[in-house]
Amino acid sequence: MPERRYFETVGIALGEEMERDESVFILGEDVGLIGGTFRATEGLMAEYGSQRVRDTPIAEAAIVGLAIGAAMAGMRPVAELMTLNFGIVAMDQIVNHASKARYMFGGGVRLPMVIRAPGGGGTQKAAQHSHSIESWFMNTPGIRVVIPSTPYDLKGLLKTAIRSDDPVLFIEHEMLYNTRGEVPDDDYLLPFGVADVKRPGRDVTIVAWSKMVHEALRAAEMLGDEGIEAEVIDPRTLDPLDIDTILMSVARTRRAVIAEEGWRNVGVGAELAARIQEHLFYDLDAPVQRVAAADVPTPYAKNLEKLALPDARDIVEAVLKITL
Amino acid sequence: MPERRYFETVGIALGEEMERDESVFILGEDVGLIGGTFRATEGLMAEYGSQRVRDTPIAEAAIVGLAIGAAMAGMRPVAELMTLNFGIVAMDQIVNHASKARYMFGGGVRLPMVIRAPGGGGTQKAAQHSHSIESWFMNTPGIRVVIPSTPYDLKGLLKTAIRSDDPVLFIEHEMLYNTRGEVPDDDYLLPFGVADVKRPGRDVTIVAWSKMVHEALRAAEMLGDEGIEAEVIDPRTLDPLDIDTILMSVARTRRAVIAEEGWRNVGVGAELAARIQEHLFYDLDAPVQRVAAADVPTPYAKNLEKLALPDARDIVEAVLKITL
Amino acid sequence: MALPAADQIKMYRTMVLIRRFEQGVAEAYADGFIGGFTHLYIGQEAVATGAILSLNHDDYAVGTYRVHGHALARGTPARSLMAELYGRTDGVCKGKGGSMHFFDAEHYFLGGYGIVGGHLPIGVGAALACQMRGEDRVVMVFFGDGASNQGVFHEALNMAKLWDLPVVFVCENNLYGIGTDVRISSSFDQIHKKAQGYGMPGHVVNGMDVIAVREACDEVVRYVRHGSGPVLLEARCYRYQGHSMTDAGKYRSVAETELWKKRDPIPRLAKSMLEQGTVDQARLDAIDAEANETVQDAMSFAEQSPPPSPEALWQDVFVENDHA
Amino acid sequence: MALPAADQIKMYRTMVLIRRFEQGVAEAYADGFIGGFTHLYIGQEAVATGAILSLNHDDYAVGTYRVHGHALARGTPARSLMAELYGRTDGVCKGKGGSMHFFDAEHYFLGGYGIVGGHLPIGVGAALACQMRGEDRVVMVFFGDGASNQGVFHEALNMAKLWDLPVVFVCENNLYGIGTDVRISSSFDQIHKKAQGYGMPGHVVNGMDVIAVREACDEVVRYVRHGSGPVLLEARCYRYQGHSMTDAGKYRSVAETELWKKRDPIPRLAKSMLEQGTVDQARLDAIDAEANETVQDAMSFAEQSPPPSPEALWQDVFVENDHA
Ligand SMILES: Cc1ncc(C[n+]2csc(CCOP(=O)(O)OP(=O)(O)O)c2C)c(N)n1
Ligand SMILES: Cc1ncc(C[n+]2csc(CCOP(=O)(O)OP(=O)(O)O)c2C)c(N)n1
Ligand SMILES: [Mg+2]
Ligand SMILES: [Mg+2]
Repeated sequence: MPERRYFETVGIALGEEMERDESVFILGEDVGLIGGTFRATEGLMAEYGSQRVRDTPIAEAAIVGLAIGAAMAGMRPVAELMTLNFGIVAMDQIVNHASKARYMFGGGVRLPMVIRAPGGGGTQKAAQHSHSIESWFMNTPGIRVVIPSTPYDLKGLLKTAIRSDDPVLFIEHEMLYNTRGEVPDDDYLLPFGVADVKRPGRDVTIVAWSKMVHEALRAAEMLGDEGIEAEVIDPRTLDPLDIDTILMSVARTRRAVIAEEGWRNVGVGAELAARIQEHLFYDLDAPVQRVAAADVPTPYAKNLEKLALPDARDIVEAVLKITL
Repeated sequence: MPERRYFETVGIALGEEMERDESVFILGEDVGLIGGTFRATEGLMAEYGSQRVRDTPIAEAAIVGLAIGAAMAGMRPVAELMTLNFGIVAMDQIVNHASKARYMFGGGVRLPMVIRAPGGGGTQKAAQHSHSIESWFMNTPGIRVVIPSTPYDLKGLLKTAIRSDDPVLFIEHEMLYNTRGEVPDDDYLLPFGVADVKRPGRDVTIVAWSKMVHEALRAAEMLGDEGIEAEVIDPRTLDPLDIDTILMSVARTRRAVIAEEGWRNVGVGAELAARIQEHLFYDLDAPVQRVAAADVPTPYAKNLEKLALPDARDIVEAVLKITL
Repeated sequence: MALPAADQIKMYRTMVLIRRFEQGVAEAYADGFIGGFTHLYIGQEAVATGAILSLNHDDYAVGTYRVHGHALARGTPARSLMAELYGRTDGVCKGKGGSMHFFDAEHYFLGGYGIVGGHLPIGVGAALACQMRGEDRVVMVFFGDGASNQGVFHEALNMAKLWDLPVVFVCENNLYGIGTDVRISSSFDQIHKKAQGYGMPGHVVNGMDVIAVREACDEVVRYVRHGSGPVLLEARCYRYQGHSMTDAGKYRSVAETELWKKRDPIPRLAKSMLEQGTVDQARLDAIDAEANETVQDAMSFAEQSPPPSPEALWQDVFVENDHA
Repeated sequence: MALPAADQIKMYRTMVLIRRFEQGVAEAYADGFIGGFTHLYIGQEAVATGAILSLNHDDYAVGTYRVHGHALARGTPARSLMAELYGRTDGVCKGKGGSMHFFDAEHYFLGGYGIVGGHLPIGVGAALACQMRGEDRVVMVFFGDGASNQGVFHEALNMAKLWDLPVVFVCENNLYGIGTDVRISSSFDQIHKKAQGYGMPGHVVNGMDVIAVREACDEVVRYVRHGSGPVLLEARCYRYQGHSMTDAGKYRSVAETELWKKRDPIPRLAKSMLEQGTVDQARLDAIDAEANETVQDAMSFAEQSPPPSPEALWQDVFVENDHA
């Protein structure tokens, strides 16, 4: 199987779907001529032309709004937000329009659209450019939230997203773009709502997604050295959420740590902790632990940013707290 | 003590603070000439003029942005979002500007500003007009989240908010505007981060805010009839959150129900449940229960809306689930 | 060349139907059959009628929350609309949308939306779909004077012109956004001239004269359909009632309202048709009686239509519905 | 009347300092001292210099993420700025903001912001504060050609003109927003003419000629300070480097870049001052040497400044800091 970088895989999945289906098209800032700030759409404009790979003005609300309208009229737009941070400018279109249209119109419309957005921190981009706000979208009914951690997952999930008849927010991680992984050349799809056990283990369950999966795997390595076998589960999609796989694992390990890059306060980890204690109250040997960002705007200084964002060592610490 | 309606109390608090401090001013859609859609600013323009009670165009991002700039330059703006739903249009200004400015500027600036916004559902305003999204703002570090349930709390908290040197999101509830309560004519302030025990009880702790406090109190009445004494705690401010009062209560009652009008999935209730199990893992007799809105866009039809939004009976049910 | 008699009569019939429908709505609202926000279109009938009747049956139209008239002009049966207002299963959105969220794919009506300005890019997106597929469809987007101050207005116009998309932007300038006079919300109240900032043609028309609106739209639609790019058309008009059913509209002088009522588009067209001998009074009376009957029928139909079943609560969130 | 010699020399000194500073930044970035997004101002020096030197010391200025030049022109010491870029305690924002978020209350510099267009209403808000207090201060807000397509641009201009606030909007039209040519992002690329849609005066100036910028701004600032309302000034200019340190700028032809480099504002002013006998070459060399020294000194100062202490992570979130 060929090795691919995460960013390349975006382009491969987009290209395959554009080839398959004429109604798929891309719009966003700098997606065309320069092939995307993170090179994710490189080469696509040359291949599919400037109609189907469309450079837009800097106007995120309209970018998402146009995607909604085009989807209503039967196209399959893939809108790129240059980063998720700028999705906040388009929040009304995402939450109040894309996510609600089908329901409020009594099922009278489909919105086969994808919003791709790189998120996350870790490269000193400071307060306005380091968001991990998947929790807001998971809170919002009506939009799928997909957040792959590997090139393999990315390809299969992005293709599923594009073929889905529902709006999908597809969150990539800026720090994963240069990571590599094996990616089949086949036309494979990965279903939404199916978690992936990235590492089996019996002593504790670590739930993590996006870049935190890699931190969790590093943590699991370190813990392995101390004789603690951690299971690492990557839900891959937060809406729909495969809670069953998580609960089955925790029912076995009796201990859970949720690791996310977003803020702790009302993060996705809160939801998982709440659900785990709801379902497995009598099976847990210890309180569910959360590893998350410090509840402060992300600082620029390298040392402070490192303190603000969670990493493998924080996960190890959290695990040790409930396994020792 | 005079009885006041919740909406009147807003105007009273605003008027007192405008009288005290020349730098306090109001801006928002229809706040002036027509005195606010919910009559909250009635009479203020007549009293303080159109400079200090300023009708704006329909442009929520700019309304909040102007408040930020005015606050930076030393004024104390109170921006009204006609409803919290429209705050979603201004999300970038609230989250990425108001909440982050002080931190990213290294403490070099103060933002003494208040954003007032009525939220909530219950009057068939359907999907785009029924939000309870306090969870997003609680997730965001750097902004205070205040959400009073009674006229008394409202007055004391709004005055504190206006005098605070930090940005405050002040969420009112549309269905509370016509409720009444005793409100002293004095110039009293209520501190942020101090929960109020709205009803003492020994068998179960119900945490609720805004309109849900009243549902919780109704539930407590019904439960009382069955011999269950529920304690109802109103945190009043979600940031800062008085977790101690909640934990102390739950440590006593050993059972907790969180009741919120927002969606369940990654709602504020998730955070509270997660924290309670973190701190009181060995003291709980049952899993923390959450009562919340169904995870669907709010429907218009009266019967469906009633099903979607939580009420006293849902709280009673949740309590019975863990007390029987 | 004068408009054919049949067209004039059709326009008359449409305007009268809208007027009677809205009167029926007011009644049903007072009787408690209709809830939520309900915005009447009385006074502005000439705009939706003249504009929409200039469209082909498969052109798209998109509206705001003040949308009853547009849906009727588009051809959605009064029964489906009234049932929607009553929150019933037979409503055009199965009772989930209510007054603000009519949507009717069958009649190429892409919805009513409650967020001021939020639908503008959606209309542009539908036009993008049409252009990309090489169809010669046009999209007509309605919005108010107030909406022209929202940021998305600017973004939508820019993108529409940038790509010369087939959009007709129809600004219904009824002089007020709720209680705010356009002169105190817009620094420049010649809204059609704002088109210049985008290199787009802008025109103004008397929105109380259905023939004028129709003739202007026939021309504009031809231009847009021809691929010459979008056009902004401002129709100066007036709503007779308050902003919504709960607004008495006291911010307007009686004299002003009376003045505009003298310009009522319905008697105006009646008079001109009578003068030209296009119809006689009996014919007009018959049209009126027929409209009344249609509305009465719609109201009894709506009343008899069942409310949505409880299961409907969880339906239509997604196409692939997997709510657990 | 020609600008006094002292003013010309001051402008020359400022431009040279900015140029040398940015060269130092590029070096330090390559050496790993600076991280995150770093946008250089080389090529555009005449705009910030000519514009800001036309302000009084206590007028406000607001900038974007490309903000080093503006802060230097405003008078913030190179040391504080360089230390900020290095993420150190002595930085103007204590190392928390980095390249995009300079803020210096002492020099009435209300910040650099990373969200394209997001700062525009903030500047307008500061102007509102000035007007309300009856001060005769003006606010100068800088933004790019790309930002003029964002919705808040429209909202900010409308409100500024509506209330005739003392704002000078300076659009630095450097022809590109990252890789997107202004002609493919704006349907109408005469940005200054967009002012007409708001009833506001708009002018264009050669942004490569500091004297022209200064003279235009002197006049505009006088007009605005006089209470005549806001003005939009478009300065046509060019950035020599890529968009940020990680962008090679390959979307522009070498010929184009070379053409613009021939218009370099620094030799242009040097030549004119030499011709007029305002300075001799030795004086210019001394200014250059001095600038070099200032930058070298700033770099060693920054390198020696300590990184923020770990406690700083939790500081400056709020004025009343109560993080538990
Ligand atoms: C983003 C947003 N802000 C505020 C509102 C509340 N609101 C509803 S209608 C309205 C006035 C709109 O005026 P206009 O665009 O002129 O339309 P009209 O009602 O006159 O038809 C306002 C402020 C809203 N629905 N959405
Ligand atoms: C809302 C938002 N969208 C996108 C970006 C990413 N971005 C940063 S700078 C930039 C280009 C801005 O161009 P322009 O306004 O012309 O300023 P210039 O960089 O040329 O100075 C973009 C798209 C952003 N920071 N914020
Ligand atoms: Mg209007
Ligand atoms: Mg530019």
